[in-house]
Amino acid sequence: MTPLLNGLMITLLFLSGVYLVAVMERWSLTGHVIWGGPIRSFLLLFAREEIKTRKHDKVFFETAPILFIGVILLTISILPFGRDSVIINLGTGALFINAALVYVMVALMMIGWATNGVYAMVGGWRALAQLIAYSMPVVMVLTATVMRAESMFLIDIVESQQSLWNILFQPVGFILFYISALAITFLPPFDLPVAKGELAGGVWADLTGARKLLFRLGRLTLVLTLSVAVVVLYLGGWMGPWLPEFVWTFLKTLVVAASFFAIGRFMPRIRHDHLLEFNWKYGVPLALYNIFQVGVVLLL
Amino acid sequence: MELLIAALIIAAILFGIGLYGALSQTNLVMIMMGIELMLGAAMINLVAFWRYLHPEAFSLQMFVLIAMTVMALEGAVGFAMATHRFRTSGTVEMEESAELKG
Amino acid sequence: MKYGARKGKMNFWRRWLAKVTSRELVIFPIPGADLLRVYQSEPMNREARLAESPKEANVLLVIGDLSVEMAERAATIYAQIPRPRVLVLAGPDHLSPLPHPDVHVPLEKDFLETVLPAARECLSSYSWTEEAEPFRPEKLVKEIEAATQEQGHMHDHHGHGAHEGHDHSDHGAHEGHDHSAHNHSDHGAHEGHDHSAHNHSDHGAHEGHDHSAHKHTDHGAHEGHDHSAHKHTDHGAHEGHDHSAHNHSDHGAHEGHDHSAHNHSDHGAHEGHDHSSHHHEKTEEDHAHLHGEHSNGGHDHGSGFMSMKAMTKDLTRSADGLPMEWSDVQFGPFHPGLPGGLRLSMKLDGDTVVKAVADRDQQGFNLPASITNNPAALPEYLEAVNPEAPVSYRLLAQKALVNFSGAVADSALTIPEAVQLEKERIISHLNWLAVFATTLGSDWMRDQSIKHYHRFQNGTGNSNQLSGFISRIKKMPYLKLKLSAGHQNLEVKNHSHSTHSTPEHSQGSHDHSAHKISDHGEHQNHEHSSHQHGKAEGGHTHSHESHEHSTHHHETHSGHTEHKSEDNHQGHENHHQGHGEHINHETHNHSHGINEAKDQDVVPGQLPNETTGPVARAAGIEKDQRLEEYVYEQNGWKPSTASGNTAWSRLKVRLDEMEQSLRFIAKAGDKFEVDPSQKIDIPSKGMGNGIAHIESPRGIVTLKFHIHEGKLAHFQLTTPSEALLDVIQQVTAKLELADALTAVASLDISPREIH
Amino acid sequence: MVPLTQYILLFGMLLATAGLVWMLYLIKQSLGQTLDEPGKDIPAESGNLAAKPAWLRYHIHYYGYALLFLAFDMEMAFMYPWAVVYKQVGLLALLDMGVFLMILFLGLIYTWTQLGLKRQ
Amino acid sequence: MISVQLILLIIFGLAAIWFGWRVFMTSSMVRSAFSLLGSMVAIGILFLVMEAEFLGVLQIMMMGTEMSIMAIFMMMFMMDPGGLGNMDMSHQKNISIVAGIVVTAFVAGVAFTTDWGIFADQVQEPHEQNRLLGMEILKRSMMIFETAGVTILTGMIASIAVAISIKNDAKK
Repeated sequence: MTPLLNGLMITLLFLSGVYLVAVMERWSLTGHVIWGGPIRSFLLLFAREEIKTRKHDKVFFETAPILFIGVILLTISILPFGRDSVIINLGTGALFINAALVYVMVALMMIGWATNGVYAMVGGWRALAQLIAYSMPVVMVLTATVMRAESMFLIDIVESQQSLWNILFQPVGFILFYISALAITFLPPFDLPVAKGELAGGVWADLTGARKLLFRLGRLTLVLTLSVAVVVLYLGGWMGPWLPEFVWTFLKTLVVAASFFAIGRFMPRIRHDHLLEFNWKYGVPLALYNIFQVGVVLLL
Repeated sequence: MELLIAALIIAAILFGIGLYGALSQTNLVMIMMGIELMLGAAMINLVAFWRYLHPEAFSLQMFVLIAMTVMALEGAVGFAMATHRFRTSGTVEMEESAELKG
Repeated sequence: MKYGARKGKMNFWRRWLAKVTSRELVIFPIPGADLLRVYQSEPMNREARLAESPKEANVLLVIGDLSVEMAERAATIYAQIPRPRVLVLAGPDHLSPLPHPDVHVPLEKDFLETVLPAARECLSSYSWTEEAEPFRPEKLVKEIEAATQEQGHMHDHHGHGAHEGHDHSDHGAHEGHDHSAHNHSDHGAHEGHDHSAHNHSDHGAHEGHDHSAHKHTDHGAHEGHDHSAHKHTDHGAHEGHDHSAHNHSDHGAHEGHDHSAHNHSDHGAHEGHDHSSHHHEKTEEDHAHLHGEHSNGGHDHGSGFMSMKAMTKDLTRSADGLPMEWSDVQFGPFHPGLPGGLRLSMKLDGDTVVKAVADRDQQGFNLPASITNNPAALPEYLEAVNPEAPVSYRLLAQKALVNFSGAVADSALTIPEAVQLEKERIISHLNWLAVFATTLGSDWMRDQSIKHYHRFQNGTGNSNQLSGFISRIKKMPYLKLKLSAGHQNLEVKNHSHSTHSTPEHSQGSHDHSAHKISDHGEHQNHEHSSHQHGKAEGGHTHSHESHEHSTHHHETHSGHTEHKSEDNHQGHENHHQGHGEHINHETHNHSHGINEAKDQDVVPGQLPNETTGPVARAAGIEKDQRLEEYVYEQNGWKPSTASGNTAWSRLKVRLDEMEQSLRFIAKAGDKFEVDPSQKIDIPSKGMGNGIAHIESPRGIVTLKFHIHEGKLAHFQLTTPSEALLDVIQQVTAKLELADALTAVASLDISPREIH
Repeated sequence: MVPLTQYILLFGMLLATAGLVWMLYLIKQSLGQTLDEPGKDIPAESGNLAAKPAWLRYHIHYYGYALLFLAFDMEMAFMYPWAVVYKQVGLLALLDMGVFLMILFLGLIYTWTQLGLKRQ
Repeated sequence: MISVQLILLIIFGLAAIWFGWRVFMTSSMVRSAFSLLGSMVAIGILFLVMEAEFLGVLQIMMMGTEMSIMAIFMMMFMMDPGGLGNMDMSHQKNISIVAGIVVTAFVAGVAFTTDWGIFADQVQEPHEQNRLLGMEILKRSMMIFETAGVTILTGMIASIAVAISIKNDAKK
């Protein structure tokens, strides 16, 4: 298969994936499945006026949306959709995922500060709390997958699950990573920075027009990215009988994304002090245990 | 060769800026920023030496890791001190704390 | 669409865009989604959805008539909505300062059906017009100008911190002046100079000036920010009013005291406020003394170097000992997570609530002349003004009229009425649950409760499905843990409550304040106390007419007691008017005054006596008007209570009550036919009192009136929501912001009930 | 693909994103300018006119976690290279990292006992 | 390849320097914290340019969180964190500038004058580097690594013991 066709295929799958995720998000918010909904709401945002709040921090106000969507695109560009269909196969892919996704929260903080509104600022600092909470467990469970693959190439990590998927090989790690993935995408129940009922939109409360549109798109892409990451790291990536590799990755990704939204719909929002507390009191020890368990099993 | 020189020059300038900051700022947190810049400059030097002089000596990379650790710890302890000072004397300005003692 | 369209002419691409996007209506309902739901008969259809912030909406939907302040806030919201936007008024055809509506419909059931197509039409055809004009109501412009010049003020003070000494001296010069409204501005200015880089104090400066500017022009001036001085007077006045209405005038005065004490203990950090209090009541030597200490303060950082210690030495210490500024944040009136129209002004220490006050609009409850002349129309009137609980209020009025006319022996509930009440209880609780679920962030819970709400509203409710839903909520993961916040800070409350009963407890409230303020908190306390007297005076002078109200009330009370002779009603009556007097403790078993006297330390101890309804029952107080009703007694009805006084217990009590009501209805059967308008003939001459209590979904509503020559002479309506406003401070203090909002939402306060 | 090319590619993607965003803004210009009105530029505070800027001293209540995180974070700097060679080295690696992590875990325990793991 | 590397080195070096300069030039605290973040990220990219991939990515990642935390501490401890009234909070400017320039000149001079010996133009692939670094950690500098662990522990204990107030503990 030629690389050109590859690229085309990846792009198409990627775009349709984003659209489907948008439909799912609308479902999780309103309970309706509206196929045309995302297009309309994006166009609506596009047709609105751009409002810049008074005394806003111009630099952050302009850079934050670009940073947000940019790092997410970087992340998805290093994730393998198939054995030979990865845009950039980075030697430290497993680490790079973290490094890029840290800046999602940084961008949220920047925009929350930039708009100079109280709700937005509280949301921004909540975003940092979320970052502090989830990043430690994420890093540790990723280490465990790297231990098994003996390499930070994401392709190698997928290959290492040839015999047994990581979800079965290290279930604790999977659970931790799954929860942290929800926290990274700040979907409900972890939507602290953009809480509707508490902060009336939080960091997004004062964004209109194109910038809001960028954040919405970036968020959807982020959900897709994290779903792919879960698939690659724990659900054996493209592995599966009969169907071509793309399709397997794609289907698994959609399932994971749907599960994200389902959980968000049925759970009350978590409190950020609880989030911190649970992650540090239970998440970190569990992640340590996970590493130990994987290490022992690997030595046997 | 000019690569190494370029890296070292950059590091030197950053170090100078960091030093300026550390000396000129009256505020504990800003002083820490200066220190972090200096540490960053040092790390550039280390990586440059590793890359252009001894690519086989990974103790240099190890050294960079240690430098990073120092940076993080400096951050932690520094912030802790700032918190303490702010709680006791209501300020993180170095000068005022001096005048407090006097 | 003059004020709603974007400027420019329609070209092809714009027309297409407008046509496509007009299919997506994002509605910002005012005062809130809960009131909107009352007028809907089915969930929001799939092409319209509710906005979370005005920046996201494109339709502003105003439901019913608004008070002046509310209308101004609505105008702010309208100004913040990005164009193209549509303004829809349901009910009034014009609301200043809002512009002329693009769509206007009468306020009736299902008005949304007609609104949506109209709004869509507006958007699709008028999104861009040439005659678009900026919307600039002068009220908004004025406030913004004031704010901007405040900013200027702040700037030049950052510039050079050296001249504080001077400012103090001329502050001293100012003190010769009289202590009138002018004094506010003076105190403000002084404050502004005192901590120059201190945003609060600059705020103070602005308000002082702003207040003195606006006070005489229009009385809507002091909304949008809370200037401590006004707040005290308002509070003093209002509390005085409130409690003299309970014919305990001196008791009301005490209320005034310790409320001002509260505000001060929280403001104690910013010395500026205390100075202002001195300007009000203290004599010259106090001024001199204060002036002295301040010029010292001016000296030691007169070094030209911007001293940060000078900023922080006056700030309050938080729980972890860091001196922090408190930011004033407003939640509501139009907040998606709160009942529509409820306005919380919070003092936040970071994201922890220091103080939360819900403001009541002061205009009071005045009946139109048509009603006072014709009391028989009272039921329909009350039914109309409380769209959320129409049945309770209609029944209330009818009972009171019956009680007055004495036509029927006793005004107990009949079974059909009780069934109606229980149905309304279910509906109201479901509507509350929808708001609460929005605050919690569980979309599934919200949608389900809305679905059931509409079903029961239309009489097609399925009790099995509802109880299934309820049990699923009770089993929801993490919910209990999330909602159980607020246990840790109960003991703080006990003082501040016990001040309600006896005067000397005001000391208690002081220590309670003292540990909040920093080291020099104690010597401020004296100033507080002397200060409060002044405030209390203010409260009295403010509440003159309320005094004669109360005298009125005395005679009505006596008249009533000889008029009616049933003991339990009598006891209940006492219990509800004069709380703190001790008769009711003996006569009335269910008065929680007993529980309170027995065990001070338990949770009920901190609820004020007036609290009724689910909130009281959630604190373990078995207080329910239905216990008095024969209908409930006969099928062995017991009020469902919970312990803990947390949001979780409130949720649990309401869920239990819904199931209880389902059972009650199932037992009684709902095959009854009651005509809502049973005519009660009012004798055109002779005087007498009517009184009735109804357990409405939110708690016990009490109606008392005095009819003289067929006219309504004195009319007093006591609603549960008014009592709940005092609970807010207690359930939110020291909580994290999200928990505080959840707690307030769990109280189910209806702003339509607050007069 | 040479590593350097990969990095250039990644950076190029960032630039491309910025370019696309800029083009989006450009297209949006075709829909007309923002009409400036009083109050429109003021952050939404549920109907109240938030005249003051929100940039006040803000009390962060989770700095205990933040401090712990700063120190704890460094652990993975050593962990990733270790994980790569783990199988190769075997038991020794397990013991080394075990000791290392135990040391760090002590720090976590200490913070826990000092009530650092709660809202301050 | 060399020339490309040189260009990138200079570009991002200048970026790092500019951000580093902004740190002390702005009066908005959060801005200066995030400028420092920019400078650190630029340094990380410099690492990448110098083909130390692991270190570069690590640097970018660590600094993201660390500088954000720095931002919140700025928010807590500075008056006027928004920098609306632009006050300047520095002293002994001239001395500091002189010191900075002198040191820079000295180090640069050293860089120019020293004979750096033979110049290596090839390094291993990133994944190979990771492996070698791991070996280094586990073999030669194992003690260093453990010592780092102890140091981190000390740092944790010190910072927590200093920062968490005793009064607070007593009350709770």
